[in-house]
Amino acid sequence: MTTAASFEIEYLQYLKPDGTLAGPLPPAVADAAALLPPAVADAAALLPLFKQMLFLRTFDSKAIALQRTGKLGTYAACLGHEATHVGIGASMQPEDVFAPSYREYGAQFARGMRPREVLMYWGGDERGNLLTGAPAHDYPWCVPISTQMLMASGAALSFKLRKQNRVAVAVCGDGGSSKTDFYAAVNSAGAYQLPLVLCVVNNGWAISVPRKAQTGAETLAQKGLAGGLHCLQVDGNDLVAVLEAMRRAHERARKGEGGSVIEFMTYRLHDHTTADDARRYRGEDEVKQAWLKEPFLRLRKFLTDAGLWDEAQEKAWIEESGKRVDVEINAYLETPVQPVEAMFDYLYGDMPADVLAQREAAIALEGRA
Amino acid sequence: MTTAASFEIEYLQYLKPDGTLAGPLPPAVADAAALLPPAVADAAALLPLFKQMLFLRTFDSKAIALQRTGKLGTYAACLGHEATHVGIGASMQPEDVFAPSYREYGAQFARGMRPREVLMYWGGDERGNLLTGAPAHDYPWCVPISTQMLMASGAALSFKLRKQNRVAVAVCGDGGSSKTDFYAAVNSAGAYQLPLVLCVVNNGWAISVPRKAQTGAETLAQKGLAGGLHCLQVDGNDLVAVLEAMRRAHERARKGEGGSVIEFMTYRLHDHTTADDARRYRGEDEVKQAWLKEPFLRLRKFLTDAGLWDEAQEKAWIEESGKRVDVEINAYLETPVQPVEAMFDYLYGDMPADVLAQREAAIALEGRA
Amino acid sequence: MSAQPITPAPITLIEAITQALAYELRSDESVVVLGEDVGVNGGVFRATAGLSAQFGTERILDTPLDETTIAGLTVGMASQGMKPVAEAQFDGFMYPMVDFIVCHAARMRNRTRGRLTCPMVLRVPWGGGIRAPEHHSEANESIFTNVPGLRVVMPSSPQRAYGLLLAAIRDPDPVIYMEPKRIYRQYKELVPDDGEALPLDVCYVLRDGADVTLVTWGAQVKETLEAAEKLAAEGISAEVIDVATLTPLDFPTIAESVAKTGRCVIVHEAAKTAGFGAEIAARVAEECLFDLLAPVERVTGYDTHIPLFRLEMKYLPSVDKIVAAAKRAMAYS
Amino acid sequence: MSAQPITPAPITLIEAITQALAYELRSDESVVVLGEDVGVNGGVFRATAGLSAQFGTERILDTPLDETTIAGLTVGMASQGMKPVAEAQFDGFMYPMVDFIVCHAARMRNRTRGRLTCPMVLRVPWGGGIRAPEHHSEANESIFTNVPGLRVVMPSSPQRAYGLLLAAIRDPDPVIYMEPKRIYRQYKELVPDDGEALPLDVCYVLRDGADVTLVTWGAQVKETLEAAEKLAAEGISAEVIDVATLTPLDFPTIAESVAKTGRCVIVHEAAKTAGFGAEIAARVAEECLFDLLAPVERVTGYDTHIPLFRLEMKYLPSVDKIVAAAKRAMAYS
Ligand SMILES: Cc1ncc(C[n+]2csc(CCOP(=O)(O)OP(=O)(O)O)c2C)c(N)n1
Ligand SMILES: Cc1ncc(C[n+]2csc(CCOP(=O)(O)OP(=O)(O)O)c2C)c(N)n1
Ligand SMILES: [Mg+2]
Ligand SMILES: [Mg+2]
Repeated sequence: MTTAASFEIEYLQYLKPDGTLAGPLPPAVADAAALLPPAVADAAALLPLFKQMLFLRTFDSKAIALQRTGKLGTYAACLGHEATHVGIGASMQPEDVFAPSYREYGAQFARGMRPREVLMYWGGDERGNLLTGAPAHDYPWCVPISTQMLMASGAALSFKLRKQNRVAVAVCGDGGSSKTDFYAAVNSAGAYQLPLVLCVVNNGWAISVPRKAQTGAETLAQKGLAGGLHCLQVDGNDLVAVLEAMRRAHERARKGEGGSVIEFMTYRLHDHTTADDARRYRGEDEVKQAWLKEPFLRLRKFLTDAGLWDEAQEKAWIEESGKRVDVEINAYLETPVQPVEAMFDYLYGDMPADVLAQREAAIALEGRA
Repeated sequence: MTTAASFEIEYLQYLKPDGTLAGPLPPAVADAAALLPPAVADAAALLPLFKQMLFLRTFDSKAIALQRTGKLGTYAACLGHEATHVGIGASMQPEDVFAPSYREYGAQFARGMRPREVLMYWGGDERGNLLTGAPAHDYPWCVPISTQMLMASGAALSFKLRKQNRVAVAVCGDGGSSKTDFYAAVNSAGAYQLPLVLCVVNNGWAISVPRKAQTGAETLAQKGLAGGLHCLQVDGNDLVAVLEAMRRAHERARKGEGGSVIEFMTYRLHDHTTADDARRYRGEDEVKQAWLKEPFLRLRKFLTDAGLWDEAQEKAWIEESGKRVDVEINAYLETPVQPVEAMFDYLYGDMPADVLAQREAAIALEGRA
Repeated sequence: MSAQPITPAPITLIEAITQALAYELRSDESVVVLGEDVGVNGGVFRATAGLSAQFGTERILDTPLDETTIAGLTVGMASQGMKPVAEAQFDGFMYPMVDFIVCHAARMRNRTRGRLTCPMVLRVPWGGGIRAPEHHSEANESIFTNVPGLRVVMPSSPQRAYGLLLAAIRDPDPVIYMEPKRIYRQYKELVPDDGEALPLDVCYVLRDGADVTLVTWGAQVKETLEAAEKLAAEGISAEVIDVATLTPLDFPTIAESVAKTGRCVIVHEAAKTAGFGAEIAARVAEECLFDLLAPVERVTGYDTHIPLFRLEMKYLPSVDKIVAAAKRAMAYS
Repeated sequence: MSAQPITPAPITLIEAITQALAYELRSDESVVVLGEDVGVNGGVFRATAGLSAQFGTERILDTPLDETTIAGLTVGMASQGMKPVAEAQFDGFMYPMVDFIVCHAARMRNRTRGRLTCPMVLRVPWGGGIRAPEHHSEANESIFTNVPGLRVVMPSSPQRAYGLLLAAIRDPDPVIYMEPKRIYRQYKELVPDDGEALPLDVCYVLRDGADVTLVTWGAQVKETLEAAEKLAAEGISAEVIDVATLTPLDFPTIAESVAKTGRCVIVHEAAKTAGFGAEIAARVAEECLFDLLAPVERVTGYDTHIPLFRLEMKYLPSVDKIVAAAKRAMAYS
């Protein structure tokens, strides 16, 4: 038999669910620092990211509560995805471009986005997409699944053509990796050798459809092979592995070695959104098992063992997070509705006569703001 | 390093360009029959297919001549693809469904299609899609690239759901393997484990765009990995390898082992279509080299060596082919244009009132047939 | 296959859809349902609730998350003798289906001179007004209304939802069946599960009137009927027509009404310019010109994208806007 | 970058397009051209002939064979500050682009309250009548005319092709630029390469007349002008309007003409029902009712798919059909 091609896909994990280090040395005798990958300078570097993860938990639960009391529209929780989201965001430079789907608040906050804008968006106000604190070139939320992946490929192409040393990072889910736009992103990134990182957050479910119903592929990472991209599978609940995977992908991208597909193995601990009821389609057992592997516990254990974190710190930070989120919630709730003309004002750079006439009619009808 | 997955893609070749057998024994001492794969009962079984290939050459050149004299519209030649097309067609059972793109006359003839219908289609007459001689469930030509791949996946899904022991076979080009519909076919075939054979005829060019500009993947076969399909690369100029590759894929499909992606390596020896001028974008040298590997010569050599073919037979068959093609050409040329109402009559099963009214108006204007 | 008992209690529009799906799944084994989350989850709106348990995963198929895939598989199955009923999860996710619908579904019969056909239904929750996220509130029927070979159908009551969906599934050609999600659960109606289809390709006159013809479809039927009530209170008699099948259009029913009233107000949710209301107004201008006492009026969404939900109700036609338009028309005589 | 000499010889419509592309590639380095076969091959119609040699493969990009890809890359680049001019190889291959155009190109500015924009052009050879294979002859402009945030532009002469394409590339928003391929090489005109854009969003009155207004766009401008000649010979004075920018529509120019003539004949190649002619007829019915002496007429493709080429000319509007419609309108007074 002659072989036309062969491939191997690596799996990355540093922190095991119990908070000990996976690695060639038995964890007890290992020098933690020695086992940490190049992406992590030292254990202390993980601390601010850990705090972001914790902040996210607070934000998430308060947003859900807000929705339940009718003060927010449908909301997509990020519970369980914190290590992946925060790690992706932390790996990026401001000049890079981020293309999210709809639940990567962890990455968006790392980019500087203000939590109130998350609430505005889910609260039915376009101004949530202004991203006042984040890089102005970042993409808005993207509802049509995985179109952001291909859009990011276009952004990466623009970087390459203009010889800018920038990387485009896009995120979709396991379901999103079935979408033709995802494949188009893989294909174009390979064809043009683009500085693109395609992050597939495999949380086991696309609303009610389990990962195994999406594709016959053993891994989602291997979809990158279809375009000759670098492929990697990662424990997405392991912040260290996430950071290292992203570091490698960024390095490749910046060196002109092309794009990557990274599959982050994690789990959606909440319903798909507040409009969903996951009990209809998945068992409690599965969710219980997943809670044992969630990203927060292991990192807390690791940092505590390293003497970098303790209960008092945690209590204080949770309190502080709660206050910060409340400020954001209030800012959101106090933002007045846009005037009716806002629906016309950003449609065109040059407003056509008909649109202008309709704008005037709408103002006449609804009253001037 | 932990490995998440690994893959190997096989390359199939039996007949080398010089007409000798590739294989573990030196061709001189090899027993040809022993080296032939299960798909080929004996060398004599190749003879009718060889004759079909030769017939195709005649048809092709006469169709081009017809176009040059204004008696046919744009025509897409199949020159150089004969082994792949004939082999694909020969591998199928009547109850299977074939989904072509636009130049697989070799496969269509094997399915029973009449050459006059090829001419009707390129001659601007929908009746070329009646496929009077071929299985009535086969698909018509498909111009929107690779949509036939996904449609065939739907056909295969219908076979599976109805527990019919049938296979769907679809063909696209190297360019077509970039199309999102192709990836959707791969994805769905894997997700549902469908009896589907996706044939990628890699002839080096998609009009003016070379294979290497389509994708960063080393092989087109490996695109199947994205959906967990079986992947194979084949010398598409080697009829024996084509037959064997198809046999394996059919077997898998019928056994319920799912779909395959087969990449057939061949070369487009003619312009893309009669509307194209390949000299604009590819060098003569490349074409010359390709002529050395074309599918006809090696098979003729093999059959001649096996005592199954000689010059006299060839002369007679070419003459016979020419006559048969001329009969078809005349039948095409003598077919009267459809009456104007034909543009309405097949639009709906139940003709809506407005369409009926327009039909009557058109007849009134253009005269009744 | 045993006959279902007549539904005893009134049901909502979406329940009527489930009922029609179940009826047709029982009576025609070539019918399959496919889409994202239509299986065990029963659809994000519960339109397919219970069907997976009743008919199994080989009749009710969850698909991979790709609308191109759904459209392509649907056309592939339909052209091989099945009757797939596909779902697009929301209006805003139909666009990747356009290629297959326009290039294959709408043309298979014509292309093959009748050899292959494409009897399929694409169901899609349609339109705004439910405080949903972006892309979940679009009135995009006009994408399909200039495409020959299709039917574009929109029910506006539980009974019509049931009868028209049965007709759509039984129709030998592709039907885009748009479900006004805003009125999915707005009210209940007795809908006997008798398998009786309602005719496609006809407009339904929902209220007789003498002064002005109000033409609409989908969710706006509700506001239009309310507007007619209000107008009646002011002594203006409005005829209300539910177009129901947009294409092929039953214009004679509209023409007859306009001939009687002399005034035509068209109400729809989509943006005004080149919305389907334009076709109706055009037909009026062509065929009813000398019946018209007043200029045609269109009460529509504005020529911009429907805003996120804080502003969306200001985008949509309302009872007041319809009443005002009818009164403008009444000013002529 | 040296200034080009004024083109001395008359050029065809397609040469005018090449000239406009070259001009803008020279004067704005954020402009890139992308599509299938646009590179060394110069496009299947030669619209990009010579550009690859002149501007290199980083400005003139051959893409993988996927229209979704082309649309997605285009939106991605445009939203990051470039000005991509994409090509769909034929009208019939645009459908996979609809999703990106509708969901992203048309909305990027609105969605982000002006933070990100999408200045892009999608060029596409449009329409029938060149004896081409299936899917190469479609008049599908109405797919985009109900989509706010877009401009749909169609030139009908070499000069307008040049001026409108420059305007389209410079426009801060997405433009669908449809090129009537049937008249790509029909006649030549002097088109100075002076970089002067023509205004978008306006209709062009090509011929003054008093009796009947003929409104059209794209390839049918030719037949319509010929019909006007024929009508003149019979003493009927026809005004001819080339809509040029379909959306946003410059209706006042049409209204002014109809006010003068009292008769309106709309000519287009697309199927009649819900073709863009409907919008023009609707506006006439709304705004010019009391100016009308005769019912509006639409001379259009039939409500079926354009046939393969043996029959296609019987599908398309013709001089005779236009003349007949104008005369029907003249029968009223
Ligand atoms: C094109 C499109 N189709 C359908 C939907 C509806 N929808 C929203 S989220 C979702 C599931 C996404 O699953 P996955 O990609 O795994 O991401 P996750 O929600 O798990 O993060 C679906 C079907 C959509 N937003 N866009
Ligand atoms: C969707 C679509 N886009 C573009 C075209 C125009 N087109 C026709 S054939 C072709 C190239 C196809 O190349 P390939 O898939 O390699 O097949 P080959 O012609 O080499 O057999 C293109 C771009 C088309 N038919 N359909
Ligand atoms: Mg998921
Ligand atoms: Mg090819």
